[in-house]
Amino acid sequence: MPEGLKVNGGTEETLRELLRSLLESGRVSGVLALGRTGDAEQSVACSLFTDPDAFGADGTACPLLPFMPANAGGVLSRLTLKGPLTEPIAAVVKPCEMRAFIELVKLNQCSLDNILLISSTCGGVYPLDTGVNGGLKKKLPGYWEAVKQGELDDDIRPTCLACTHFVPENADITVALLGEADLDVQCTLYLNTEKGAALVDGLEGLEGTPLSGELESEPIQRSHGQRKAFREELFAGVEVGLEGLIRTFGRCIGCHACKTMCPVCYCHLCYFDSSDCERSPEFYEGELARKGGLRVPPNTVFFQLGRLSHMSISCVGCGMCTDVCPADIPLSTLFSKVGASVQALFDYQPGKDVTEEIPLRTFDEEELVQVAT
Amino acid sequence: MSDEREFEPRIIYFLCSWCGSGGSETAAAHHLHYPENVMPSRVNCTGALPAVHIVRPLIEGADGVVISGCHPGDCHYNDGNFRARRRVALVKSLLDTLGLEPERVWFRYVAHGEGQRFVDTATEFNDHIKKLGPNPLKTRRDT
Amino acid sequence: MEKQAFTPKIVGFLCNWCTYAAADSAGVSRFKMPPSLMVVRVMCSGRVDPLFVLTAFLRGADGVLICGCWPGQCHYQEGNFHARRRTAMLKSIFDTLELEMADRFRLSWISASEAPRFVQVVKEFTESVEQEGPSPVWNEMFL
Amino acid sequence: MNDKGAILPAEDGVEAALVGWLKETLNKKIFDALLIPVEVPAGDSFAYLLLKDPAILDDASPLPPVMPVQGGKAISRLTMRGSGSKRVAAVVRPCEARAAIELTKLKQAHLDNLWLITMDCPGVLPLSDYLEDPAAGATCFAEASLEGDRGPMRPNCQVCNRFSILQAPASDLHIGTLESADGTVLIVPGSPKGERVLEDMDMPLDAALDGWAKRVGEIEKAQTEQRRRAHAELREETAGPDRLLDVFSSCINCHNCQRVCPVCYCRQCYFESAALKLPPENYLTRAERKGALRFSPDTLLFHIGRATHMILSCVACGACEDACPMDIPVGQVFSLLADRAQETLGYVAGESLEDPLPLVAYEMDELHQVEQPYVEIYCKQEVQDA
Repeated sequence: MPEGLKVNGGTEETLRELLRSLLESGRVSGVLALGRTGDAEQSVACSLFTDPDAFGADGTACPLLPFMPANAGGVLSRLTLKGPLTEPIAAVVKPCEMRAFIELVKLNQCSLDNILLISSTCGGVYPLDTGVNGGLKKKLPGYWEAVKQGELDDDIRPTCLACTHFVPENADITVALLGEADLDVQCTLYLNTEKGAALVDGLEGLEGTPLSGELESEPIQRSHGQRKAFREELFAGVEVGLEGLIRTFGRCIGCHACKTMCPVCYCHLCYFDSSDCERSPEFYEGELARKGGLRVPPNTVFFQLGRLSHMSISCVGCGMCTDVCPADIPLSTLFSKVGASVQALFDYQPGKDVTEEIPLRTFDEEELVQVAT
Repeated sequence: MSDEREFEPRIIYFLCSWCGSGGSETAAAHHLHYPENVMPSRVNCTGALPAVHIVRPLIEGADGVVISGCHPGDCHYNDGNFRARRRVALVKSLLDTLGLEPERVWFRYVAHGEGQRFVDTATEFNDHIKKLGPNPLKTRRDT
Repeated sequence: MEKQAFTPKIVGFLCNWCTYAAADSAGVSRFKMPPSLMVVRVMCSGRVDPLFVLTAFLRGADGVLICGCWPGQCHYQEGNFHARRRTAMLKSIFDTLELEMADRFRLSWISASEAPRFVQVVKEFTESVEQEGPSPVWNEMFL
Repeated sequence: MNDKGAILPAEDGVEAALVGWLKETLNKKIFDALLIPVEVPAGDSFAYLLLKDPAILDDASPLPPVMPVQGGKAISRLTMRGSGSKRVAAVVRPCEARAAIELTKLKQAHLDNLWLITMDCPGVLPLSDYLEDPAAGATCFAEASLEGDRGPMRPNCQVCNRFSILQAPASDLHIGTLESADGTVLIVPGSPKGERVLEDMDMPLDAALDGWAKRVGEIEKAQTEQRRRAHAELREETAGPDRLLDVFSSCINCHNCQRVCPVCYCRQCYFESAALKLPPENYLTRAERKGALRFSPDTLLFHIGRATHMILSCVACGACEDACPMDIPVGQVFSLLADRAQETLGYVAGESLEDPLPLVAYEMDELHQVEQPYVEIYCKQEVQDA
């Protein structure tokens, strides 16, 4: 049963005030959150803030902006790849970013030490295109109106519309957003861990009434149902079979941006960029003799299938791959679909539990006997 | 003016290990002083200094970069300093095009025996950067 | 007529300790077997990276067979358990994407003493791959 | 460069004539294989296909409306480990041929058994524009290229002044399509290798190039003027730390510009290597100094650093800008940087195989402007000592 806190004041303002006083009081040395980097509305990047004023009324931080220029899980991994933090920081992340981060911790790509995770019940984010085309600011009022009702704006990423893990499971502090009709005047925080509770305990400007309500409110369950239905619909639309894959990936330009931006694809040098995938003239001549023609550079479908075999178990369905694809290939849907089936096979949910072993690292002697014939 | 006095530039001084560093050793032998905020960094040859390593300090917090190798014809590896000159020209061209103050990069030959010239270069560059002021990239949140 | 003329190309990853020995003894015992299997000897079925399987399929193999020791008999204690999980994962990927590779892919446990079983598995698998026909990947240009 | 060319009848349009001619080269075994853009099965884009079967050429498009993969990159993938025994003709655009030349000099491609065939290039559409509606894109491209209108093309194509063999003498054969009103196109040999192909095809070099060359020259002049103006404007918009950082402020560090760049060939980019992965204290200290640190913190370092690596080989094709998910004008900025940097070092990327790479070669007596003059002893020393 999570302990909660109801604070008078708008959710966004309260969160900013919380982060500001965390920094000012020195309880954390830094806050990782989205921040504006320029005048254009798509000029947003994850930033490590140390200046409390950034969270003031006209500061550059925008922790709750429904936009994901990069998966913050990957950013946190970059921050702590070389070793754990020695000073505490707070990170405001979306549920999928948190799952990616937990997954990366399990993959030994970062460390959870001294990181306090603040997440929210997520109403989805807009595609990067929306920002690029200058439509983000216009959409925000409608977005928050919809979130209050527990609904989703139709223009958010399809991946988000189909996301069923929008409630953060292991955040230290959860900010209730979805279905909070009075989020303009009230902020509901759930303090899920002792770490989270200790952090806000007695913090100036954050006096509220204790609360012991259930996070899984009716609107959240409703949204879950809607999103699940949309997910099924989206999955049904994936083109399958070899033909389907060739049709889907025909326009792939081989930039591997999906891999670069994927938070759980962490290899320094991807196998598909390595010398193993550089071919000799004899290879091309052999293939040419057989097929009459072949694609150059080759390995479009191979890359995608290989990447699936590498990371579909850990795929958190954040949708970055689709967002950055210059050829607009709906990668995320395909990866989520395959990920769901592989994860179901091992009854595994990526990013849920930091103590749970990644399925391919462990086994059970009595399982899967039907696989070998 | 008082601001200017308070500003202590961070300067990286790349020295080739044969001539530039030799110059600094000669300077030391003659007990010549140069500003303490000039941080010498020894590279085997100026020709072995990638252009990225000239740019990187400027973006990550230095106010100026100065490079000293052997005089033309004196390079221990024959042509390292000629290659370095081309790289410096490239970096300067890039910085100039982008409006990022190419004058924050200096390239001057210093021979082994030229201790005075080494000290003069460090001092002159330090004063030059003080006049230019802090590198604007240093305080930007996005670099 | 066409079906009969088709000899599938099957890539077999055989574990060095069990199945490769079984294959060896099948040969020594002069058992008859379809000429469809191209053997890749691996130290353990656990060494078979899913990418090996994908590479074989995407270079046009009609079938892929992974063979190792029976559970509990692995020379490296647990290699075959890992192989089993990986195979399950790959099959799940193939199933979800409705790729017919799912039906062209088999994992079998064959111990060193089971030469007749090895022959049996190869015969069965070859027949089932024959039913599937040639892999469409073989002639596909746009991969 | 020859001053005569061969004539190819093209009553049914340039593409059909060219495809027909290419088929003949295959049939006559002049080439063993072709590397040419072919429409993908879904019909929504094009991919380079290495083919030997003339029948596949029916779906080929020597001059597709988009450039999904830079041809130089495709050629490099094909020949990076050697040129092989097959004679291959690559049908590419002039900037792709120039990239192939650069890559050859960088030892990432081998052109010994490869013929570069280029065409007068009208430019390409931005990939995202085309993918919105491929059919409409194809029509738009056809109309625009017929009228010589570069408006809908990539920003880099709009100001391209190396669209023909006369300004980019990189290819072995060039198809002159400008001035093809009388239903013919010109095939211009650009090298002895190319001349031999025409000889083997029994195509006499009897057509004068004056009319075509004049037309190319006119367009080039206009384009150069346009380029100069665009670059001046761009410099105005981007020069200085504030404006520059504003241009790159929306960069999400996907490094896609580097991934699709034909001349950025490193397997492992420096900017993705361990050299840039620092301990958390470093980031925190930097953040504390500035109040905040953007993540990842190397946006500007990546772009300028990448420029120091490849700008002298940049062919200004604009593939980087095409692949940028945030629509940053990175291709235009790099084109500006490239023009100025290459001018400084007296080099034109992809112009010829013989010119040495500018950072490999040097002159004893050059570039004295970068040497900081040491006129007299700097007197500060005495002052300090006193």
